[in-house]
Formats: sequence, structure tokens, C-alpha cells
Amino acid sequence: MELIVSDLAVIRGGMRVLEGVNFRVASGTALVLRGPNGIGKTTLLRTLAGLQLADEGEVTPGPQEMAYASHADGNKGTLSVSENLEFWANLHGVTDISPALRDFNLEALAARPAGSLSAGQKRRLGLARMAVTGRRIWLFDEPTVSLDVDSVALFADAVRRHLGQGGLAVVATHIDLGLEGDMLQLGPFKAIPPEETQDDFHEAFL
Amino acid sequence: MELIVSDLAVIRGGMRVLEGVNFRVASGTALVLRGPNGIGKTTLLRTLAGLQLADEGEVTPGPQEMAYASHADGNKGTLSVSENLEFWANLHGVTDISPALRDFNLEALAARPAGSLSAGQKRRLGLARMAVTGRRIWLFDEPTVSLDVDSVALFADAVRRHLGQGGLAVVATHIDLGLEGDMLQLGPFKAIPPEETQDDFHEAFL
Amino acid sequence: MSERLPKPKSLWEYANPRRFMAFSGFLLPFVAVGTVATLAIGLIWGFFFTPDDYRQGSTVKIIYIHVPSAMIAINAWLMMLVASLIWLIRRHHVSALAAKAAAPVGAAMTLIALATGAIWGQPMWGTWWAWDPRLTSFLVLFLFYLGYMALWTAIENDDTAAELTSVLCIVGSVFAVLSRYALHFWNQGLHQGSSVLRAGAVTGTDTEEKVSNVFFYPLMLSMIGFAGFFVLLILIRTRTEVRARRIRALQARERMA
Amino acid sequence: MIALLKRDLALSVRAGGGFGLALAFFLIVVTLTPFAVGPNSATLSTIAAGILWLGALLSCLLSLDRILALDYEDGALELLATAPIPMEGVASIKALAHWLTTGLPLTLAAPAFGVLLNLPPEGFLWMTISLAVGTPALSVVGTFGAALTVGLKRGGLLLSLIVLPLYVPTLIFGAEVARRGAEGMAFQTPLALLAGITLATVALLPFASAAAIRINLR
Amino acid sequence: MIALLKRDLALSVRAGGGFGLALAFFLIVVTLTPFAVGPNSATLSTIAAGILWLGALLSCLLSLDRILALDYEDGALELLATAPIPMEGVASIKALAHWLTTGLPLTLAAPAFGVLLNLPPEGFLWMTISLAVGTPALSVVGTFGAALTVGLKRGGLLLSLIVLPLYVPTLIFGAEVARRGAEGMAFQTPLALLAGITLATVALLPFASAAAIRINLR
Ligand code: HEM
Ligand SMILES: Nc1ncnc2c1ncn2[C@@H]1O[C@H](COP(=O)(O)OP(=O)(O)OP(=O)(O)O)[C@@H](O)[C@H]1O
Ligand SMILES: Nc1ncnc2c1ncn2[C@@H]1O[C@H](COP(=O)(O)OP(=O)(O)OP(=O)(O)O)[C@@H](O)[C@H]1O
Ligand SMILES: [Mg+2]
Ligand SMILES: [Mg+2]
Repeated sequence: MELIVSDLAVIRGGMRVLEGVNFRVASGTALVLRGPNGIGKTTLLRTLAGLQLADEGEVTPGPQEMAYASHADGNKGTLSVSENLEFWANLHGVTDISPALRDFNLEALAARPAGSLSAGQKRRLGLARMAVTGRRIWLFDEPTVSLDVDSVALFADAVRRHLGQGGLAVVATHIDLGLEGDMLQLGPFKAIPPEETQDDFHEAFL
Repeated sequence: MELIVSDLAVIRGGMRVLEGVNFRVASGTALVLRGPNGIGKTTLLRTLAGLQLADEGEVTPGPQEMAYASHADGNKGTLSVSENLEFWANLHGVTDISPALRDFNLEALAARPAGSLSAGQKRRLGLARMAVTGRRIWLFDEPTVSLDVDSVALFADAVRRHLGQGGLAVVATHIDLGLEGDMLQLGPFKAIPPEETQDDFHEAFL
Repeated sequence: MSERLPKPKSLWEYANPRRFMAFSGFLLPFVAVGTVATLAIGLIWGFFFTPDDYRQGSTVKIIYIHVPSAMIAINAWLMMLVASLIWLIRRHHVSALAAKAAAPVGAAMTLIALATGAIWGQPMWGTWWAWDPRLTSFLVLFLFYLGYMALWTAIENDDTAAELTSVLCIVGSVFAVLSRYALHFWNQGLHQGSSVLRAGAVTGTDTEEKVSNVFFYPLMLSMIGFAGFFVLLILIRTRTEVRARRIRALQARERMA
Repeated sequence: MIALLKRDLALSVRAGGGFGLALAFFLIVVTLTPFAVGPNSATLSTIAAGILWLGALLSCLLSLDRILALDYEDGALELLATAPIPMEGVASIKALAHWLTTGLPLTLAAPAFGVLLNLPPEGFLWMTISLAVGTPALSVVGTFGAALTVGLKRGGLLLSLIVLPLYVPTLIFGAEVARRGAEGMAFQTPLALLAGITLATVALLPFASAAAIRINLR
Repeated sequence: MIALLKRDLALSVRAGGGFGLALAFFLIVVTLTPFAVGPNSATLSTIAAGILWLGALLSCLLSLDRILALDYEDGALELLATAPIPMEGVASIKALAHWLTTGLPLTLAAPAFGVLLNLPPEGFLWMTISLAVGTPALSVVGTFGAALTVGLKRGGLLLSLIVLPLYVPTLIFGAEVARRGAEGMAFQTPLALLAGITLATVALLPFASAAAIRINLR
């Protein structure tokens, strides 16, 4: 399987932020998205995940193959770590959460209410969710926010293991993750607002 | 002026997380707090900022000298960037927000509603808030989360400028900020749970 | 946007903002003149050149404002419904904006109908307000207008707002009809049924609660006048909305550049 | 789907008594009414049925904004949207969970509260029946309103502003059934209409809700 | 302080009409009542004053959870706690902002709605006065409740649960003033008591609220 993005244009807040984005990610490899703040990494990932519509262009395969880890984790503070994971697992028809707990070193915290975790512990839980989706393509938006060095290593291992099983990953980040895999600078794809002409009045709405 | 922390013990969720923390930060210098996830950096900073009570130990000067930038920024999505800053400025009796806007390269975004910013742009706004508090001691909790390299540099410069004016800063972080200043590993201060004896049954409640 | 445009191939092309602006700009003066004329004639005729009703006295003249405004109040919602459907199906921004523009007008008309009705009710029924189904269903209609407008104002992103309000408008219409039946079931009212458009009323042959011809022609005129007034307001407000929307789009461009 | 239902119930129970709260609010409204309208028991028993329905409706209303808001704020809603279950399913489940934690307990408790407003004895049975038939509609319509306003700060009031007009038919028929039941008049027609509304909304509205949620997530 | 007030008002206006919403909700409650209790205008005018007060109280209630919740969620409350203004000041300002956006408009609109429930004409003046005197207490007490429940997910219902009992005295005296005013009886005593309650709460409760907020922030 392969992730193919062909001249994709993504919009945010009614304006194009990126256009003509082209890349392919072969299974077993990872792609690292780079670019200054506000260039459109999050927007691109959300578009891949099917959370917002592309302005033009193609993405194959569809969202049903993708698992997306955003800035927000979507875990409930009142539920315990394992309860949160089990919920996501059930939802995706996965039965066993113990590997995920192990990979992200959460066994010790399994019984803790998620609300009582520290920032980094919360983050680990959020990442562990990906492992119970059973999806082939993993999309990460700044996954290592507030993770310490060991946890970053844990994360890198988990991703490598996933790649080893023929999965693939797209990671937007500002810092180095020690993940081999090619890198894509988004700078060049920045959308240039078309200069005003009479009859793009209609388009000027979009 | 000098920040003096003498054998401080901090509690979180009813449990001691750190004890016997001792350090001094002279004016014009910065202290970088380091430690694995969940060691107690956030808890320590919150205690310094006076947001929670110390279990024992002393902190001088009091909270009224400190400005604290936490994981959450406290800015309103419906208000514009400059409106948000002006609010904090008024609150602290500061009149001019333009330096803050300049230092964190927010002029271009000044009129944007804060809700429509990207993660990094939001973060810059959160950090700019510190510059309008007029406080001497700056406390940062993982300030560079989701900042790109340039913005990290901006941040470092701003802190240096503050130090240059005789201020001082305490920064909890996992990544290198290119900030000179001595570093404190919190690992050694991890609280050891007292083993149960008959007569500290009473303390076991704390 | 003043220079010539190619002739439209289909009616839908008028939904292109640019063509709409051109066309509506051309239409506006005619509608304005027509409206003023009919309204003036209808109201003046109605107020000064019709005899007082033997039963209701001069209060009957309220009908020249009351009935037309009530009529518009109902039809404004219908127009919003149609516009919303057009937006959802064919994605013409203008129709969404037209729906947005219609809401406050409709709400105002509802208020006028309620107010005039209340003023009329004082002499006729001896009370400002009675929980008569006709009246009450108008009150409920007003609530629907309120909710619709509140939703528009609450959402920043224009397209999202258009989508959501359209959905609300459609679902709301169903419930509005439901409520009307519910209300009629709930209470039998003192308010008279539709008689204006009954043949008997026009020919003056039917007996009770007829609106006889003397009152009928000026009433018709003022109804037409109100309809014109409605169209006029919608055109103006929609043009404003289009411009406002355009300004926002250009500002967004500015930011990105 | 089941997992989602389980989680929502668990959450509403953990977060300080899902069932308890709605009931308590109901109780309070009922108890406040006499203070407001005066203790005259004749007046009370005439308006009892109505007040009970009003109270049920309001305590439904107060819990509406939580149906989706929390999941939206912590990003769970986005993840649900990418999960392999249809958004219509999510909407229905949410409505069901809401009904189980508010509508159902209210229905069961209504007779007890009827006593407080000295509702005539014949009324109790029909009070309960009307609530049992009517409250599901309240939850479903409420979910629709929540879907429209999810993601808007201070949704609370706006939500109720949008939802309450939609409640009118249900309220009228429901209260009518209860009132007529209490006065021993014929209530078949309103009851049938009430059931009709409930069935229709339960069957159709989740699609509208799902659409609204999708739009809001973009 | 002024800055905070300005910001809060700005926010409630931006977020889709601070004033409008409370009013609209009030209107709706007033409209729904006859649907529930039946159109009989004799019954209505007897309970009019009470229902108006109940409606005002509820539309206050619905906006309570926004007083502090938003500031808590986005961390603004913590920052306010570290800012050089006393927490008591914050609590008072919050209450004031809430009153300006709900209590005040409600008071002004009450007579208009009185018409709908055919409140006897003598009643209007005293209805307005009782609301003007009573609603500030509602806002202050509400802020206290909000302070207690800030930081709890799905605070909404719990909050109203805590607050409503505290509203009882205000409601009783307020409705009493309005009712007596309508029936042309003596109302000095309840009015005096109502004013007393308001003054006392406004003067003292902010301290309790501030304490509650501080505790919740630890
Ligand atoms: C607030 C109170 C009232 C409201 C909301 C109200 C509303 C309406 C509505 C919706 C119509 C229908 C217009 C149409 O069918 O196109 C109408 C017509 C009419 N109303 Fe009222 N009305 C009110 C009070 C009154 C009163 C007090 C009177 C005096 C007796 C009155 C007399 C009429 C008449 C004569 C018509 C024309 C009947 C017809 O449709 O041919 N209304 N009103
Ligand atoms: N509300 C709470 N209840 C109970 N325990 C808590 C609570 N919040 C945090 N803890 C625990 O207190 C310890 C310190 O948490 P803290 O957030 O200070 O760690 P940290 O150093 O900031 O970690 P990170 O680098 O991940 O932010 C952690 O072990 C955490 O699990
Ligand atoms: N809701 C919104 N309305 C309008 N513009 C928005 C909105 N959200 C984001 N933007 C703009 O879209 C652009 C892309 O935002 P995005 O979040 O994708 O950037 P990013 O690459 O993720 O930045 P960061 O590295 O800071 O997360 C930014 O310029 C941002 O200002
Ligand atoms: Mg981002
Ligand atoms: Mg931390």
C-alpha cells in the first residue's frame, strides 16, 4: 500500500494555505513534515485524515485507512488510562490493549484517572491510542510535545515497529525525532493569493 | 533581588512529589528545570507562582513578584490578539503593548481573532503576555511547545533582554533552548513515600 | 461591475454574485417607486376614504397594516426555506445571504402583526393578548425567527453559518407547521379565520365576518404594497450582505499575502 | 456503538451522578413553583400536570449542552468522526445516553413529584405514560440543537433558544395528555400525535444532527 | 478591574448577543407556560407574577455556568489569580457583568411579558421593582455557585442544584412583592426583606466566592 497525495490544495478559514502539494509515502517508510508556524501542517494533516475537505487534488487511500493524533488527545479525565484505551480499541474492533500500554510504558499508570496525569503522561496516552486503531497510516501532529527524551525514544521505537509491520507514518514536527525517513519542507507550497480580477468575484467568496 | 527556594516540598493530588528542593536564582540569570515526565516540574512552578500551597519550605519573594506561563494560555478566541494583550496589560497597569507585539513578531497578526491562530502563533501570544505583566520573575512551563526554530530564537532573545534588565527566569523544559544559565535536575528531589509506621497513621492522610 | 455581461443562459446565473449585483442594482429603483406608489395609495385610501365599520368603528382600519404584515411575516419564512434549500442543493452563496437578509425583516413583520393585533384586540376583545391559536402561532413563529438569527450571529465562519442555519431553517419549518396544528388542537380561538381571499368576501355575498369590498380593494393594494416593500428590503439587505462578505474575503486575502 | 454508549453512561455517572442531577433539578423546580405561584392548593392541582411537564422539559434542557460540548472540547468528537462508525450512529447513541440519564429517571419519578403539587390521583398513570412517550423526542431534538451549537462558546443559552421552539409540539401534546388524563377526559388523539412526533423525530432527526456535526467539525 | 468588566461584556456580546439570549429565553419560558398549564386566562393571571419570577430565575440560571467555566478551562482564571487584583474583586466584577447581561434586561422587559400572561395592570410597576431589587442577588448567589463548581465537568446541572435552594428566599419575597402589588395589598415587608437579602449577599458573598475559587485552583 502507498499514500499518494497529488496536487492537493488545502483551505483554512476560507483561504487557501497550501497548494500543489505532491508526495508519495511507500509502506514501511515515514515522512516528516517541516515548516514554520502557520504554514499549514495541521491543516494538511486534517485534510489527509478527512476532517476537512480538500479545495482540489487527490488523496489515496481514503480516510478509513488513517489514524490521526492531533494537538488534542480526546481522552476523558474521569476515566482511567486503561478505560480510555479500551474505549478506542472497542471502537476500532481491536481487542487487546496491553501491547499499546507496554509500548508507551503506561502499565504503571493504567489504573490512574487520566485527568491526574502530568502533561507528558497525558501525551503518551494520546499516542498509545494510535496503536489500538489498527489503521495502517499514522498521522501525527507534533507528537513529542512535552515528552522527555526517554519518551521520545519510546515513540520513535513504536513508529519504527509500525513501519516494520508495513505501516506508514506522516509526522509534522519542529524538533528532530531521531526517525529515519525522508523530510518534506512545506515552505515551497505556500499558497499565493491570486491577484484581484473582475470575474473571480464569485471565487472571492470561497 | 534574588529568588530563594529553601527546602521546599510540593504536593500534588494529595501526594508529595518533590521534597528538599533548594536553589537560588540571582537577578539577571536564568534557571532551567529538567527532569523526566511526571517528576514535578509543573507542580514546582505552580507552587512558586503561589497557585498551590507548599507542603513545607520557603519561597522568597512572594507570588506578587512572579509571572507564570503555563500549558494553557488564557487567551480568548473571540478577542483579537491585541485586545487580549491589552487586557493583560491593563490588569497589570502596563500601558504599552507594542514592545511585546514586536518581541514576539505578532504585529502582522495583531488584528486576528486569537481563535484563528495556528498552534505556534497561539503559543507566541501566550508568551507575549509575560512581557506585559511588568513582573521581575518569569516562570515558564515548557514555553517552546510547538514553536518553530525562529520563534524559539525570538523567545530566547526576549528572555535574555529581560535578564539584561535585571529580571530573572525559571524555565521547565525538555529540549534545549539555547539559553545560557545554570540547569537543575529535579530527579534527586523525587519524594520517597515514607514507610508506614504506627504513629504516622495521622500524616498518612496528607 | 458596471460593464456589460453576456446574456444569462440559465436563470441560475443570476445567483452569481456579480450578475446578481448588476441585476439587482438595475431592478432596485423600479421596485422602490412601485412600492412607494402602491403603499401610499393603498394606505391613504384605506385610512381616509373608507367608511368606519358599523361594528368595529374606525379601529377596523388597522387591518390595512395588520393583515399585510401578517401575510409577509409568514411568507418571509417560506422564502427563507426556499433560499436555504437552494443553498444546500446548488450552493449559490447569494441565496444563503438572501435567507440571512430576510430573517430580520420577517421578524419585524411578525412583531408588527403582533403589535397591531394587540392594539386591535384591546377594543375588539377587551384584552391586549389572548392565547388564541392564530396569535400564539405567530408568537411561536417569532421565536423561530429569533433562534435562526441568533445562530447566524453566533458563528464566525460564514459558510459554516450558512450551512447550519439552512439545516435549522428546514427542520424548523417542519416543527413550525407541527406547532401550528398543535396550537389549534390546544385551544379554539376568537380570532377570525381567513376571509380576505374567500370569494364570498370579495363578492360581498357571505354574511358573517366578511371583509366587504369597500375595505377589500385598498386592503389588496396595501398587501401588494407590503409585498413590494418586502422585496425592496430583501434586495437592499442582500446587496449589503454580498458586499460585507466580499470585504471579509478581501481582508482574508490581505492577511495571507 | 455499544462501547460509545457504555462510555457515555460511565462518564455521566462518574461526573457526579447523571441520574441524580436531572432528578434533583426536577424536584427543585417542582418545589419552587408553589413558592412562586402561592400555596393555594386548588390553583396548584389545576396547573400540576403542566408544571410537571415544564419541569421535565427544563431539566432535560439543562443537560443538553453537555451532550456534545465536552467531546468537542477535548477533541474526542473529531476522533469519533474518523472512527469506523457512522456519524448518524454517534448522534443516536448520544441521544439515547441522554435519555437514559434524564428522560427515563424523570418519567419514573414524576408520580412521586405529582404528590407535591397535589396532582389528582387519576392523573398519575397518564402523567407517567405521557412522559414515557414524550421524553425521547426531547432528547433527540436536544441532540440536534447541541449538534448545531457545538463548538460555540457559551452555547448554553443559544442552545435553549434554538431548541425550545422545537419543543412546543411535544410539550403541548404531552401536557394535554397529562391534563386530560387527570380530568378523565379523552386523550387518545393527543397521545397518538405525541407518539407520532416521537417516532418521527427518533427516525429522522439523527441524520440532521449528524450533518450538523460534520459541518461543525470542518 | 474596569478592564476585566470591559472584557467580560465584550466577550458576552461577541459570543452572540449577551443581552439578547437571556431575554429570548425568558420570553420562551413565558410562552411555554400556557402551553403546559392550558390557555385559561383566569388561571394564567393568578399565576402570572409567579411564572415571571420563575422565568427570570431560570434564565439567570442557564447563563451561570459561563460566568467562570470558560475562564477556568482556558487557564485565564489562574492568571487572574496571580494578577495584582484581589480575587474578591474578580468575583464581584463577574457577578456585575452577569447582572448587566441578564438581570438588567430581564427587569426592563418584564412588563412586556406581563402582558402575555395577562398580569393585572396594577402589577406591572411592582413586578419591575421587585425584579430590579431581587435580580442582583440572583447574580451574586449564582457567581458563588459557579465558584463552587468551577472545574467540574458537566457543572451545569450540579450548579443549578446547588444554587436553586439558595434562590428560594429571593424567589419567595420577590414573587410575594409582585403578587401583592398586583392584588393591591401591602408589600412593604417583603420588599424590605428582599432588599435586605440583596444588600447582604452583594456585600458578603463575594468573599465566599473568592475563597471557593482559590480552593478550586489549587
Ligand atoms: C396579537 C394579535 C394578533 C395576531 C398575531 C394576528 C395575526 C393575524 C394573522 C396571522 C392573520 C392572517 C393573515 C392572513 O391570513 O394572511 C390575521 C388576519 C386578520 N386579523 Fe389578526 N391577529 C391578531 C389580532 C387581531 C385582532 C384583535 C383582530 C380584530 C378583531 C384581528 C383581525 C384580523 C382580521 C380581520 C384579519 C383578516 C382575516 C383574513 O385573513 O381575511 N386580528 N391576523
Ligand atoms: N491532579 C492530580 N492528581 C494526582 N496526581 C497528579 C495530579 N496532577 C499531576 N499528578 C502527578 O504529580 C506528578 C507531577 O506532575 P507534574 O505535572 O508536575 O509533572 P511534570 O514534571 O510537569 O511532568 P511533564 O514534564 O510531563 O509536564 C506526576 O506523577 C503526576 O502523575
Ligand atoms: N480557524 C481559522 N481561521 C482562519 N485562519 C486559520 C484558522 N486556523 C488556522 N488558520 C490559519 O491557517 C494557517 C495554517 O494553520 P495551521 O494550524 O495549519 O499551521 P501549522 O503549520 O499547524 O502551524 P503550527 O506549527 O503553529 O501548528 C495559519 O496561518 C493560521 O493562521
Ligand atoms: Mg499545528
Ligand atoms: Mg508539566
